[in-house]
Amino acid sequence: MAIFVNKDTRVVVQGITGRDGSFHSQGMLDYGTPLVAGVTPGKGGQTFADKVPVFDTVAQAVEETGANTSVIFVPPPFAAGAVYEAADAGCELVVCITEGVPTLDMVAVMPYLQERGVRLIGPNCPGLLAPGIAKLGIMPASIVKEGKVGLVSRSGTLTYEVVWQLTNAGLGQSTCLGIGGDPVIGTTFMDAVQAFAADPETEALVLIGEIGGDAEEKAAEYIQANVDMPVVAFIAGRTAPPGKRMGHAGAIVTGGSGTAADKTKALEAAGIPVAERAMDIVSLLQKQQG
Amino acid sequence: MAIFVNKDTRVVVQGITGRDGSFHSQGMLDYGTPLVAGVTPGKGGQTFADKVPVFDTVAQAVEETGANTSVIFVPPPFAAGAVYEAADAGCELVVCITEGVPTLDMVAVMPYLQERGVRLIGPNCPGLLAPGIAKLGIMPASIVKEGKVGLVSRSGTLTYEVVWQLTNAGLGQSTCLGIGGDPVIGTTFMDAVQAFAADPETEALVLIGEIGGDAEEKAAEYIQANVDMPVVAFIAGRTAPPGKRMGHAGAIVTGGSGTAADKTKALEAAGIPVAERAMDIVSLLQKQQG
Amino acid sequence: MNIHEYQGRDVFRQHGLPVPPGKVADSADKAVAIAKELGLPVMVKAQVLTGGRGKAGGVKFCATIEDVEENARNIVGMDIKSHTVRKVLVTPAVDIAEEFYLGMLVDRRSGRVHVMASAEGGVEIEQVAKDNPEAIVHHAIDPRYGLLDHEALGLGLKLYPTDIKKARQLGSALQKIYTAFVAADASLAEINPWIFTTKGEGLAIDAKINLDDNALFRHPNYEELRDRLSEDPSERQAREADLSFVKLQGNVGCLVNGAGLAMATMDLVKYYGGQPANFLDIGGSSNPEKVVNALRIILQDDEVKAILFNIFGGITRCDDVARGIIEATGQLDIKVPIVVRLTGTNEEEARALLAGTDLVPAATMDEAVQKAIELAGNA
Amino acid sequence: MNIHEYQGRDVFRQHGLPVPPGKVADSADKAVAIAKELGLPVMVKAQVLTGGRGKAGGVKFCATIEDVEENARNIVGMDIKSHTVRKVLVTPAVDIAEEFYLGMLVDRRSGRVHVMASAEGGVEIEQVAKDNPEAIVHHAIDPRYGLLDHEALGLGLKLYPTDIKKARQLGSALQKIYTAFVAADASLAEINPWIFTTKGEGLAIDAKINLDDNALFRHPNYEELRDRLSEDPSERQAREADLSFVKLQGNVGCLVNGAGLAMATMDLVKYYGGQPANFLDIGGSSNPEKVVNALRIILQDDEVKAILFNIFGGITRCDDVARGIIEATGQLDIKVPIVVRLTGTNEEEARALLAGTDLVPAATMDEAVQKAIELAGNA
Repeated sequence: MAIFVNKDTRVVVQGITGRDGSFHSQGMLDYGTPLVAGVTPGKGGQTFADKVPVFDTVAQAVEETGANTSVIFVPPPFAAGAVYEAADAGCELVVCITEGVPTLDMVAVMPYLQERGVRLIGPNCPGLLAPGIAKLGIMPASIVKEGKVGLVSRSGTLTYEVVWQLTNAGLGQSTCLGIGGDPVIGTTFMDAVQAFAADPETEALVLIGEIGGDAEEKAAEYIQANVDMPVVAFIAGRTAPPGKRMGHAGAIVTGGSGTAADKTKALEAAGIPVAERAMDIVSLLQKQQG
Repeated sequence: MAIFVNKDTRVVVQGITGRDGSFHSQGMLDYGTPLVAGVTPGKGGQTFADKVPVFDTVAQAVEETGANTSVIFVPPPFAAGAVYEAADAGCELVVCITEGVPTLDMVAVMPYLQERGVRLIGPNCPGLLAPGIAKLGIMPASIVKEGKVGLVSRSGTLTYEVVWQLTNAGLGQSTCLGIGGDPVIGTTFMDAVQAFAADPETEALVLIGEIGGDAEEKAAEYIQANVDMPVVAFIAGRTAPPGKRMGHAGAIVTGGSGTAADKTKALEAAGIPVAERAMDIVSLLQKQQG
Repeated sequence: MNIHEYQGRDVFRQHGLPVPPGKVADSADKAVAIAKELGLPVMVKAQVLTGGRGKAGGVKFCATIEDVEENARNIVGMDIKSHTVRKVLVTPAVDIAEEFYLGMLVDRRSGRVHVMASAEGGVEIEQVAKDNPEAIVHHAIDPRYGLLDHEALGLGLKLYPTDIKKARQLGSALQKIYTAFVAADASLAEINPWIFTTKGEGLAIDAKINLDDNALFRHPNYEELRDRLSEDPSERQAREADLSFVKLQGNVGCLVNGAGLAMATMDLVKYYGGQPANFLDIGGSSNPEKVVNALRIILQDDEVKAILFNIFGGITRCDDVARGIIEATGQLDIKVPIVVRLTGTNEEEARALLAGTDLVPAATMDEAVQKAIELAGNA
Repeated sequence: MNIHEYQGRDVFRQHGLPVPPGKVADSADKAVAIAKELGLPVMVKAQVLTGGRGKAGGVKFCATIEDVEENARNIVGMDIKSHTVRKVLVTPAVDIAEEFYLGMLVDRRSGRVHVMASAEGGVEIEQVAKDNPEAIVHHAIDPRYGLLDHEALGLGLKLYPTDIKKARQLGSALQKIYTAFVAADASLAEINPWIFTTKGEGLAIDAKINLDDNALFRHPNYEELRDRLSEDPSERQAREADLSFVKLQGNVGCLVNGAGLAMATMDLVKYYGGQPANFLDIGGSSNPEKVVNALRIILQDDEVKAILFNIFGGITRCDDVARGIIEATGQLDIKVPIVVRLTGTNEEEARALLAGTDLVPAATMDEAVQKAIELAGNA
């Protein structure tokens, strides 16, 4: 039905009283997400949207509400700290929306998560939207539709663009996942592909990559060897000049590696058609699905 | 037959070319210990005692000789570094003889060992002597005798004194283990008791404790609940004044806790007779064994 | 953010790496004064935020004061890969016996700081990676333990198996680079070459450090390391306005919300035969001020003949965004046509708003791009 | 090694903890001068390496200069639990609204630095542990991550659940204590009390730090923190001779190889009705110089009426040890009887060597102890 979330998901939002946190928490509630708690140190005892209790710490929130999933909206200097806190409190899934987190903060937190078997999505990501189940993050709920296509992306609005096209073409989604545009992220392309491959309700896959790194190449190898369902890809940044950071901290071609051409080549070599234009994804997918 | 060592044990000595390292390596060889390699950075390529190859790193030693157990004789400032190196190279058992290792160095190395499932004995210990199998450390081989008594101790020469009395009384040992007198050590009293309890060849147990901490109390609880064989104990330091470090960094009564009286009380409450004099251990053991 | 060699040397020196003395000069006269102070021979090295200085003639050995004067005069003002050299570093020439490459970067795969080092120093590591990949020693540093002594020595011995003293120096240098890397919140740190003199003394001869932009808030002092003069003026303005902007050579100015969509938009311009003038992510808000700043920066480029807004409304309502664009464009005297594509929540209302303006509406990204290229071509 | 409050305050201050100003004086005149500089009121606090200063009258509030003079005169030279006060700390008296206990020590069980903190400050933590153990907040710090922000805040909130600002101050103080703890290689660090003034300002009012003797080699500067005057002179000499020595009140001087055996020997002296004069571990070697130093230190004590060597030969051969003892005792003019027990390798040869001397041989530990007690009683 979805990856990473299910009917037992109970969400706590860290930074629920902040500008972005409160806005998107409302959006999550509106979508019917089981948002059971919020955290803002010093605001413990308050109530968000007349129904969600706010706590000083995630540990308290987990203890009182049984939250098992955190969505983080705290500012960059405190984002990694929030991830430690969520993991330590026993959250199994942590979605860090915050953009601009220092890379070495993420390097440091990674083994802490691995030791505890905690999955992180992000940072610098739109989060996850499993149509009909839960919205964890900032993806617009209006563009999704329940269905069988799994989508994983390093982008935000480009993802929405593609999801919107899928929805308009009648291709619903099992889960739309934005893994984030930073160099060091919790859940990688590969992790997402593996999870989709293991999800009986996902019957086709859309990968939206971009320049920088080799996550797409690795996923392509894995798909060729292990994934049977139709897969279509798109790579943003074919015209990006080398050595320049294209918005995302991770979107940069360095030393001639991480180019869109390399990625396209690797994907096509693995039998995965790569759309030249975002709008071609739908038709390629329809063709793949026969 | 023994705890922590067996016929597959292959030993590398770190600091083999140093004064203590070379002296005791010779002792280990003389006892027939499978000492297959030595390490001293910068002396790779040399040979110790005409037969043991010396390497620059433990990784090289492990690769070339299949060593799986390290005995460390390097000076205190480098001792923790040697433990990291041995663990990283794949040694499963590391015996650190070095005395005077900063406590926080050991605090730091402990999780590294736990992550890798490596057993550390020591630091600041005489090591282990499994009569007839191997000598890992500095215990005098002349005082031991093969047999069924397991012995674990926080001391050095006091251990020898007791082993010597056991041997003279015809009570051979399965393994004599000195766990060291520092506050933070790898293998604790409890670990040793559990290992002896699981060893089919060990039929009686001698515990030699001393003031400081509560390792003896914890072992006593465990023994009462889980160990069937005869057990006799001795606690050194009944006359030690509070707040003074008695030689060993860990031998100190603080805030009224860690006294010999407390330990004796806990052991006796668990049904373990405590010898008033070291020389009474043998007779108590003989009485226990019936 | 990239910093100059002389600034990187300071960072390394602060963390205990052996760095020869040296000072920067922005004129031949000053270079001569420094050379006299340091004593001959010296190297005069262009301080420029790009590689290939040596090949371009930006690094010179000077045996005499006349050499210093001549070389400094030639190098200051020199153009290296479109970067103008404004300063030279004057530093004692040392007697090089051996050269090594010592570097670290954040590795995406392992999520760790990754050591790359090679006994083939003085060459670009990318070249070594291509020609002789097994000459590169790799190690991913566990952030919980740092670069441990035995790991550092192990790397040192791989680089220099025959001399424990030099192996130790190399290992220790790597540990210090790591300390500097973490302390500075770097994304890349390189010493190329690390050298041994004929007497066996190890020295960091070059220094390259890139800083993590996301971590600059922790290092307010680094702001003064920024070389504003070497930045493209429009990129500097964009940075100061908190916009992600990259200048390109083209005639279609692009304003997009979101980096991925911005790249996809550029790609689509190219796909339809046009040339994007820039990458620009205006972020999630419909804040007119941000739009004004973005437009102002783009319009400084005379090549820009049409402007393309590609906005996916998403959470933000499209009519709000449309109002922001209308307000922003109203504040400026814009002579080029503007195509606006708005999709998502309240898309219809947005299009109705645009109908009363000069802005050219478009329903899809493809349509918008094609219209913008066409309008730019007609200009 | 234990250091004084004023030294501990410096360590804490270096790591960013808020510590009120203050200086030490070894006379009433100097105390008055400091009080005038700081401004009244002040506290005059005995600097002494033991607890219970307050109860003993070693900590005084001084509203006037006369108070300062009188209290300083009384406290300098005062005896507190056998420690002579040589210095007083003069520090501004602050307006205390609330007191907390903040401490850390190396915990044997967890093998970690363990936080103990309590809202019942100003009281000895051992007392709180007895009377109201649930008033103590515990936390074992993972050395790989340090005291993380959320852990620190969580502890702060347990100490002060109703005020986030004070909870943050307490958490931040714990993080700084931990930084100081690790940097100083401490075995214990305490602030008791940490206070909040009536204005809500947090301050470290007391400072207690014990340093890990094993780590002093890393901190050569700490040697000057050592209060030689407060040490027992024989313990100081032993330390300088690299011997583990503790002075006791008894008449049987004990020289033993190994700490455990040395404790067991003391215990056995007591068991047989005697009184050990000391704990002394001469270590593993038969080095005559070490034995000479040990004997010299023990013989400074006029109470010592007999000397007992208890040596388990082990690896070292007993005949070598016997030669060392004979040589060492020959270098000194010793008027008390010496009993020597040597067991282990070459024990027979050793006994033969001793036969030609005044040294009294013994075959077992029990026999040796009994003989020594008897000889001491006869003296």
